[in-house]
Amino acid sequence: MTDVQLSSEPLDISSCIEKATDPTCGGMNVFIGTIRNKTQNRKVIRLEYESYIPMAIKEMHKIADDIFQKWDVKNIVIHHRTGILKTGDTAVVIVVSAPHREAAFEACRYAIDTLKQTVPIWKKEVFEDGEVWVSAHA
Amino acid sequence: MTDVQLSSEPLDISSCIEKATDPTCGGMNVFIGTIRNKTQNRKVIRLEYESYIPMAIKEMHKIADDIFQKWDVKNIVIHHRTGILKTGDTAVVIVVSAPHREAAFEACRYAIDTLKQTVPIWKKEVFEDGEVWVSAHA
Amino acid sequence: MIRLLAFGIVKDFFHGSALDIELPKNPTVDILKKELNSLYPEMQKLASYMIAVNNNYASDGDIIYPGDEIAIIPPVSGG
Amino acid sequence: MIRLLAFGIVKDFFHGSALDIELPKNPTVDILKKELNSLYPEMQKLASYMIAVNNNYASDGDIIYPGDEIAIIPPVSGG
Repeated sequence: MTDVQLSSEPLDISSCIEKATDPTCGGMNVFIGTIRNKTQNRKVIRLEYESYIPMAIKEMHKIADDIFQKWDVKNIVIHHRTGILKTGDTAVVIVVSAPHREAAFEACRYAIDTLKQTVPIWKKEVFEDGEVWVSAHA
Repeated sequence: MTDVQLSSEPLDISSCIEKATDPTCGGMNVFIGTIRNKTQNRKVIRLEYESYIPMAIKEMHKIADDIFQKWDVKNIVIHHRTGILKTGDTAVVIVVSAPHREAAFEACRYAIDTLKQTVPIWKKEVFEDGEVWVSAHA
Repeated sequence: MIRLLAFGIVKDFFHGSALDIELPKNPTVDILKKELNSLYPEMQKLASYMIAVNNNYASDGDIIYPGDEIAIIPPVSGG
Repeated sequence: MIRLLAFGIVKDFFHGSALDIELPKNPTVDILKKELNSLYPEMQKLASYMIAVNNNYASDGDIIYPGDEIAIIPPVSGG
């Protein structure tokens, strides 16, 4: 089962976990990405996430399809937030359930690593004294 | 922060996650171990978990201490269930939060792998036609 | 005339979320990128950028046909 | 007289959760294991087992003193 969502509403971690719960799965791995209060010692006031929605959904499905090819995994949930986020807000939740834990760990790690490389989502960090599109410049 | 518990009551995943939530942490990794409906194609009716409680608590704290030595991790929650569990019940929840996700993933994986090797908890699988203490014999 | 969708920092370069530019008929992605780099020299200061055609990452040699949805994808930073 | 706490499959061997056995004064863990293997040959069919002294895994050469809490730890299977 694959469940992929972009949402401007707060993410519901419990619901993501519930969706991936499966009696054939002994191991579930969850990654939760949260807004930190600091980046390189500058205080973050807020982050603004935007996305190229149809392509982002497509790329997230590609990640899930790749995982099903590579690992014995049963369920993949990827929910990503958009809009204005503050310290402590959850930006992304990824849940992978599998018969055995090794696959769940490896696939979940692959999912977040790949999401950060391929899914068209951008964040702007807003500081007290300026703002920057993350990773835009080398 | 370390929070280690053995519990005969159902584990509360959301509460484990909440305990490890921290504004200095950008990444949180969660492992949830659940009772599968089958082991090597035999249908599991129930599992019975027992523990040598004071030593189990001590060994779980050792795991957390080792993690703090090895990785830049801020919070570790390890809750393990005891008593009679059925298919779909959660046997263990491990949550690790860290400034960066790599440490959270690696430490969480280390925690469950080590727990399965060192923490004095035993499970007996009860099938329709018999029962077995898991891993007792080579 | 080709409509380019802009995201992230590219919206700042374009002063908007879309831009129409003139290109030869059925250009390759490479031709589009060269034109873009010349119109918006800031593009070359990005760590990298990709072109998406119809919601897929495109290669330099891919041809752009009328009606394709074209987007400029600066370095992504989700998560 | 030393009291041994039993867990998991060892409770089945001992027919109970504790066992008192006679051993020379201040024995090593190794001496305890030999006595145990001889009294309960099933112990040798385990994949392995450890002795815990005062809630810590003990080595063969460790000495057991009066009042120590001794537990027999068959292969663990938590998680």
